[in-house]
Amino acid sequence: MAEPEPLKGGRRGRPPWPATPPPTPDEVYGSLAEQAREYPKFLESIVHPDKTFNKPEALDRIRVLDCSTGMIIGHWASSMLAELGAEVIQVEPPGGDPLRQLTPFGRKEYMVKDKQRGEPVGLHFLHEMRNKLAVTLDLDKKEGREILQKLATHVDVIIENAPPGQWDKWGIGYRQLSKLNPRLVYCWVGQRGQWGPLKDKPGMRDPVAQCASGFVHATGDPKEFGGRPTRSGMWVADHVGGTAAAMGIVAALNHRERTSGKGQFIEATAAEGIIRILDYNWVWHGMDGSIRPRYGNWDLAINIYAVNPCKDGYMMVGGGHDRLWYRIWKTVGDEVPQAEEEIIADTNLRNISERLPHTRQVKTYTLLCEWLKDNTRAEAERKLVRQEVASGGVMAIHEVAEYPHFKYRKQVAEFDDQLYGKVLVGTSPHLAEKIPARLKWIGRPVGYDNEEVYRRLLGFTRDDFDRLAKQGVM
Amino acid sequence: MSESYFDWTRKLFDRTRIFDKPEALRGVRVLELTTLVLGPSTADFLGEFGAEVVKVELPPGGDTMRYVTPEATYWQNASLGFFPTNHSKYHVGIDLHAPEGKELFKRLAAKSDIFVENFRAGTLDKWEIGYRQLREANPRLIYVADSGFGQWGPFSQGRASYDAVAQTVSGMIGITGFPGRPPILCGIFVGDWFGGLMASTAALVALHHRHKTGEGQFIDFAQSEGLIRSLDWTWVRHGLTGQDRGPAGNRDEAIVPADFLACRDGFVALAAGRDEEFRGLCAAMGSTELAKDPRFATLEVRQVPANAGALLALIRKWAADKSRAELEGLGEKHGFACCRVANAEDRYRDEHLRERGAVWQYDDPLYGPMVEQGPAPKLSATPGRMRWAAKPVGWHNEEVLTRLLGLSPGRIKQLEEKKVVGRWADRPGAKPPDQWLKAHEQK
Amino acid sequence: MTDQPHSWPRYAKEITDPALAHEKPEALDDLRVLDASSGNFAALFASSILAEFGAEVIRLEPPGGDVARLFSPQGVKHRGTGLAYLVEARNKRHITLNLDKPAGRELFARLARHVDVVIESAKPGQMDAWGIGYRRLSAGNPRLIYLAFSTYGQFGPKAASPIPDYDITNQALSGTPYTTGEPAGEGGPESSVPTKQGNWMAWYVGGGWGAFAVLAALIWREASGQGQFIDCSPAEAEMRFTDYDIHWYHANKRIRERLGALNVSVFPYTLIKTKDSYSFIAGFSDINWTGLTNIVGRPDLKERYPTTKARIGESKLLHRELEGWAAGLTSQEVLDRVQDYVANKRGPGTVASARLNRPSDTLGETHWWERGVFERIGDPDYGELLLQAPPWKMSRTPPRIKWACRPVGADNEMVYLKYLGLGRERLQALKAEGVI
Amino acid sequence: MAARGKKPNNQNARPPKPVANPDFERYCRQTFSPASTFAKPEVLKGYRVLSCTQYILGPSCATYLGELGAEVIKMELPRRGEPMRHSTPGNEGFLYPLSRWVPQSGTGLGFFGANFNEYFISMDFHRSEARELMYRLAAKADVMVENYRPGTFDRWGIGYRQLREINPRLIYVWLGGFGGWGPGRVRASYDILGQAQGGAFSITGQPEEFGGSPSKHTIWLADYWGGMMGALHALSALYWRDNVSGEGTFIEYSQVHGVSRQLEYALPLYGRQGVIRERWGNWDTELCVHGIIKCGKSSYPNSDNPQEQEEGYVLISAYEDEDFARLAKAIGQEKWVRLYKSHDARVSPESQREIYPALEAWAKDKTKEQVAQILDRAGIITQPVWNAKEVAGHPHWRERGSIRWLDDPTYGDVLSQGPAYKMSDTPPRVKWALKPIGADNELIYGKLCGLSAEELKRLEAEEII
Amino acid sequence: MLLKCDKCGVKNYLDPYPFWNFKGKTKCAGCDTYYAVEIANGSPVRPAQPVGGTLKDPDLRLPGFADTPDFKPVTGEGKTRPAPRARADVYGKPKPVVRNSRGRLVAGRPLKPEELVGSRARYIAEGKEPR
Repeated sequence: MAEPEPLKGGRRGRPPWPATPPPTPDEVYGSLAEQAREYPKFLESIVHPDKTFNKPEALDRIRVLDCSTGMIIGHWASSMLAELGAEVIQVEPPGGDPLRQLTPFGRKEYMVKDKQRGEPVGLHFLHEMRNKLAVTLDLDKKEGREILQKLATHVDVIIENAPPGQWDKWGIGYRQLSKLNPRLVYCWVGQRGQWGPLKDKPGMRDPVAQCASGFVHATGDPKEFGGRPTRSGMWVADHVGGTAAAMGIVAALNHRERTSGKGQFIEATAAEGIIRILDYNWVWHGMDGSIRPRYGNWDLAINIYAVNPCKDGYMMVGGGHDRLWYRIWKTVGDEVPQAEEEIIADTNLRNISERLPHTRQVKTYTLLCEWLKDNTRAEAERKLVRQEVASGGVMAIHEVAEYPHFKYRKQVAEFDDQLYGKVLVGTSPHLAEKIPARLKWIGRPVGYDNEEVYRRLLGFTRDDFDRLAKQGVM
Repeated sequence: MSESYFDWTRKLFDRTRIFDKPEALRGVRVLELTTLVLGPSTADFLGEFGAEVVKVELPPGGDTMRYVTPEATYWQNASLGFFPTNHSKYHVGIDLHAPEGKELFKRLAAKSDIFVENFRAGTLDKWEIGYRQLREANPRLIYVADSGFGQWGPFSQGRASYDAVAQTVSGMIGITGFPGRPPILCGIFVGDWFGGLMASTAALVALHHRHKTGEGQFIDFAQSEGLIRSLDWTWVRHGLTGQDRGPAGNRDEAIVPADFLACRDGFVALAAGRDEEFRGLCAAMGSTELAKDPRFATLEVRQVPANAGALLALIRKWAADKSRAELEGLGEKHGFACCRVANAEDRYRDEHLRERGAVWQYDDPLYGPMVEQGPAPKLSATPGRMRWAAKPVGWHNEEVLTRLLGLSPGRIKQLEEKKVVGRWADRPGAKPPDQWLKAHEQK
Repeated sequence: MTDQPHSWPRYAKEITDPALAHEKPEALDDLRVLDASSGNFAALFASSILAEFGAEVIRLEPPGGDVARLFSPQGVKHRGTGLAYLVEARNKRHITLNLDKPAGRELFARLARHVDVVIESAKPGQMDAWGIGYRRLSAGNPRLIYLAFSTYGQFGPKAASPIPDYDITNQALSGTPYTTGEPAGEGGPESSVPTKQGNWMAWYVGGGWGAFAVLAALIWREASGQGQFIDCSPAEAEMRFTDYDIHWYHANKRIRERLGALNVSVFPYTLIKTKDSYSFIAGFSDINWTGLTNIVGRPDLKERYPTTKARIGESKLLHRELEGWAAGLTSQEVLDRVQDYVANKRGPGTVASARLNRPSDTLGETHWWERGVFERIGDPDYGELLLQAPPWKMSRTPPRIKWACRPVGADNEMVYLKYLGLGRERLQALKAEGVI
Repeated sequence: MAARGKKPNNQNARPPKPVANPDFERYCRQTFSPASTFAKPEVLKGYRVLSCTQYILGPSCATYLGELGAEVIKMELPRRGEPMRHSTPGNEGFLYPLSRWVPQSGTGLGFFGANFNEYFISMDFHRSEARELMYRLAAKADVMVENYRPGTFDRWGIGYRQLREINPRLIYVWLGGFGGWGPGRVRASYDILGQAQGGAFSITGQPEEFGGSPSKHTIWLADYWGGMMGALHALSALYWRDNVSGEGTFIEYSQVHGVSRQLEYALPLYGRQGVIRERWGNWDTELCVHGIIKCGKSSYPNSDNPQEQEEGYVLISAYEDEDFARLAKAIGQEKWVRLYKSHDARVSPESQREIYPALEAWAKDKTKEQVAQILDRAGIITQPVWNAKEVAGHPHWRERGSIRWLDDPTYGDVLSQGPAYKMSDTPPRVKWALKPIGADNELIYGKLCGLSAEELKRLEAEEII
Repeated sequence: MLLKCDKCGVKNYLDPYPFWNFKGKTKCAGCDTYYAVEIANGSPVRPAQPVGGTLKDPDLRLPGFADTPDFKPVTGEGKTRPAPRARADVYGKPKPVVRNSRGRLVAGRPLKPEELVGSRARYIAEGKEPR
């Protein structure tokens, strides 16, 4: 397998992506015996993304009105639904969602423009605008809210993130809209919740939730290594909470169709998403008052299972159970026999759970690094994979973008958009035989679909559009 | 796919296998309280595709249509006009003026999915069996109110309507027939029939919505509005150019050539709108120059009135000495449309229509062999069908009242004595054939 | 009466007013329809009905547009499109695709996997021969409902007849024109002939039946999960409406003939000449005949012709009597007298009357405008158009017009991208190849 | 900290008394009250999920469905069970069942959280007799979740190709590292490998210039969140099956693919500009001020817990012009308003390198609570970085049932997280935490496969179950 | 890096994150000998040299762990760096937890029947079913 080419021409300047073409099926399977080729070929025949558009969509009949603004959690939830086939109408205030203006370090040159209007939009927002229709509506105005009420009868799902109780006060909360449309699934999203003591604490963007859920405290190098609490580089709590919201929405739709015929009220928060998946934090604390410490790139509960430095970067090696443990040391022993001998001879490391205390992990990884320091990521991986050990280097973004496996699977792919031209994106991981997710378009400029949506759903005439534009409602 | 297409379709739609297949609307119950054609046909179309239709009539006379029959001739004591709109229904006679009758009726409505009525607007509301009341009894009910002018609006109150009223007010008569001649009525009750179709379509839409939400609804359908909808480009042209549309005889103003032609043994209709079809027609006429004539070369120039007139005159002349069959054959050969103007006999004897079930023959237990127009669209998996012919007033009283409402024979008898439930009057149109009556008197 | 708070008309208006339609949900918004018909207003009306109720109808035309866009009186065009098409393109998306090319057929098959209903009007067997008929499409999408229009249908001895489907031929076959028009001898040889309806009645009836059948199939699919093939002949569709023609021939071997403005079963149910125009008048049942003779002031007629049979036998004579009465009255006066009698219950019987309307007269009546029967649409592509609105008033899921028409191929980008994932470059290539 | 020492048990508390026309918060409390969860129906009641999973990715996917009421049957290899049972932080915490399994087997805390509400049976998939049992179970199941290496189950005759023949309505969810096809398909994967190769590592952690290294997300993010993605897709497939098609499907979820989907602007930026997104520590690349700073003082200097002795950290968010001006004023840096006139001026790397150290210098003599208090008063968004104890004890999370005491029938009184989202009518719920290996063999095999006690005994003796 | 003390034979583990690139002092946990070390990319730039020093030296970094040639751990205050700890008393061994932090029964270690007073589990453990 070809190694990713080191990037040429410095850090700027348009790289010709892909630097190397994706491998052909022949290169991937050509050297395999017929038998070994058969199962992956079968999988490819049923889930390959090239066949996606011959297949139906799971949520094809669902219409979603995403009224969340300024917060990725709502956009993420509706992205998930849009990828799975729902018709998502993204409602933005006139002038557009403030997230449209976000661009790394404020660099306007990183924004992209659509071909029709030349309106710049930040890549972060664009990445989560996929498959959505863009309409504008000013909910601060009474007329806007009246229009929203009318839209509510036409949709299956509404997502909003206004301050707690705001919509209720406006007369467009779940209590009121569910009277107009009892089938409505109404989902509120936010960082910390719309009820409870913290409900009125401001702060709508991650990492608020990362800090409030215990995630930041437990991430990063321990103080003993010279580290400090660390946030995720991504707005990860929004991603987790948004996925949870999407799950709740689809569950509510299932309930509606199968049982009740009625929608319901859902609340999903970024912090609670993280709290839910913070594995054993809470049970551990409940047992004896333990507070989970940071443990850097090592794992408190599994050894070997860590990322450590190596010759050209950082290398993940993992082997949770005995079989892999000994295979790893055998690999190490081929080049650094004393490290293997040291491990094999130490009776304290015979049993899985006895390898877990911190002192043993120090010993393990110090010895492992005696080997890693002379191996690059690729060399180490090649040697370990030969032993079926899960391992791999930490990849930088260009390596992710150029990794042959990802290119072959179209996990990273360039999408040729009608409006925005070619954009490199992370595609949806929802592959399936019959109802795969898909990317239909990358995004739309502000209010691009006003005409389409309002005319189709509410029968607006040109007079209506003129009037509402004049009033600044859209 | 070695099987030829027409072998495959013949098997797929095989008329002899229709009753082996399920019905699309099985399980849907339609309650109707209607007379004449508009309302009964609404329910009839649903019944054709499998719904169970319960027709409530006021005993002993029943539906007015029981007395509309050509030249006032009855056949086995039945009106021929009553058959086409009343297939496979259950006929129940209930006097709705009696409080107990209303009660029975409401109980039937509570068990129904669709209710059809065509009284004048507000009548049933006044009788307290209208939408406002039935909705209470059955929130899932789909209520279809057929009428001439709708349930509201200036003409809706107190104005009676028939099919021909709709033809008259909609403008349809105004665009039919020959300029300068007295207006004519359409030979069939087209406003009623088309209205029945539109109303039953809306009922199906509402049924689909109910499947999703569980909610019934109210449908206000006015037959004249149905005809207005069908007048193709009449209105849009008026809106754009202010031109009024008048009668244009038999020629089509938008498709040229398209006209009725008198030929040796009757009339045919001929059309060749697309240019390749027109070239086919020219070939059939043996005139290649015609196809090249700049006045006729494209549809757009043929549409110019002067060109159209000249062209149709040539075609009429050409067709006059040919037979209908000859012209139909030329159409098939050269790829333009040509069909005879058919009368009842033509259709009755047509093999093609028989095989398709468009002319439908069956054996009714009461009236013997029947031949009628069959279901219009042919569905491969759930074909429509005629199961039995219309029956005398109150024919299914016991069956319906017992099966649906659980009334005992004694209770039915009691109601009959109170004249709440009733059967046919002793007059043609309402009563069973004499033969049947005789057989049952002997018993 | 209309405005009393609890009056029926007021209530009925409140729940069904089409002015509020856009605030209510659509019944068929979960339905997707591919209308691939060509030059056929039966198919177009069928998909219009579905579109009015909220289905997403994708209208497929050959590159350059469908011939239906050319069917227009005297060749009049409005922004490049014929008038008739402007009426039946409502709420539809418009894409182009060349089915003459294999690549086009391939795309068609792929599109058909994403829709619930396919509508076509090709000559029977044509789509099948192209590999995009029901046989092939249903294999990939067993839930597909496939509706095909053609004059002689998809099976039967004449089904293979390669004639195109037209309204006029469908009308002729249905039997309606044979019974419509002046009897031979009453007018000149030009006009006393079988007469067709001025509008495309057979196409409209055929389209209505097609939509009805699709909905029935949809309801069946909800139960079974299976789609089906629907064969709809507009000729047979209108034939279903020909009253008792067949029954009469079956019972008495009588062929129903033309009677002008009279009816063969009842009298009076007729048009009469008035001072200014014509009026329709009906009062044919015995009790209504009593009412009519009261209005006309001729109780003697009731005495002389007490039964339907007697009235039909002398219908020409009675027709003249009625015209004699009406000769001094305008049509409006006829109507007023009838309404005065009926509404104020001045005697037994219900009589119906109506003034004969030219289309412009119909447009002049406020009743239709109040009920939203006509709509002036501000269409984004075609400007202001006067259109007939959907004819139904419904309390929960009313139909509606969202837009009138779209130019040829206007939705190519959106539809192909959304359903087939074809990006800009691929579309351009297909366009260059003449596929779309 | 208001919550210290007070630990209400909300799962058993009574729901708030409904009042007419409640204000919005009261309405929400009534609607979402964790105490009334069990009085409401479950969405997936009547659905059956088979879970042949290990580690976290697969098990969590199944458990999310279990939270919604599906009957999840988890199958493990007899005796040892799945590896996560042996995984626990520092080898310190194990759960031993208060039941007849005393005292043989303990379960590591790592197993907790990914196996709620499940039924545990054991089965040795390799054996042909087990295959027959699997077929019988699959015939009655709606969803199968599996995360063995691609093709393993196929080889054993219990993969999608075999099970779809038995049950065409089955939704078969395979989750794993790199997917079952493509050049990298043979690679096994774990959570942190997913994070490393998907790109999440390289953009998380302190930047090189501050001596930091790429960092992992402390949770098994790619696993727990990946499971959520799998469950979302499975739910959508159920929706499609039950309302549209009647057909099952095969779902493939690659956790590396999932992580690369999360990279925000990183990929488009690389594709357009060739710019490689890198780590930016506790600050934000797109907003400023919007970062976490160190406060000089610990909030609990007298605690004996080293986690509490550490200095505090706090998030300060003031990226809007007005907020930024107030912040500048609050910390006595009024000149900032002049220096950084626009957001663009603030968010540049150079400005960030000046602003945040200045903030930290200002906070040097304060605890995180003091910083938060001062800035809250100035109307600036703050959020102290809370440790597990602060979060677990906070009344907000307790009242909302996000963290609650769970009276587990097998393991006693344990503190547990609640479901990730709240639903008014059909709330997801945690019924029990976990059970020992094979705890439900009798129940499930008896109910679904009709095995008699004797057959069970025999199969157990032969170590098939 | 593994630093084996020439004087006492104790193996000092200079774990990768703190020591990957490091120039300063460390100290043998066995005999308290101070070493000057310089490590670049995990490899010693030059062999470790014994030097003088005190615990207060600013450039002193203690090893993460140390053990004797026969694998006895050598740790403790001033010997090795403390572990990241979840609570004050951490041993790396299963903890005997019977009551949780709010005093209710939870099973953190194998329980003896007498510890299950009044519980359903106790009856089960004794082979009796409670009535």
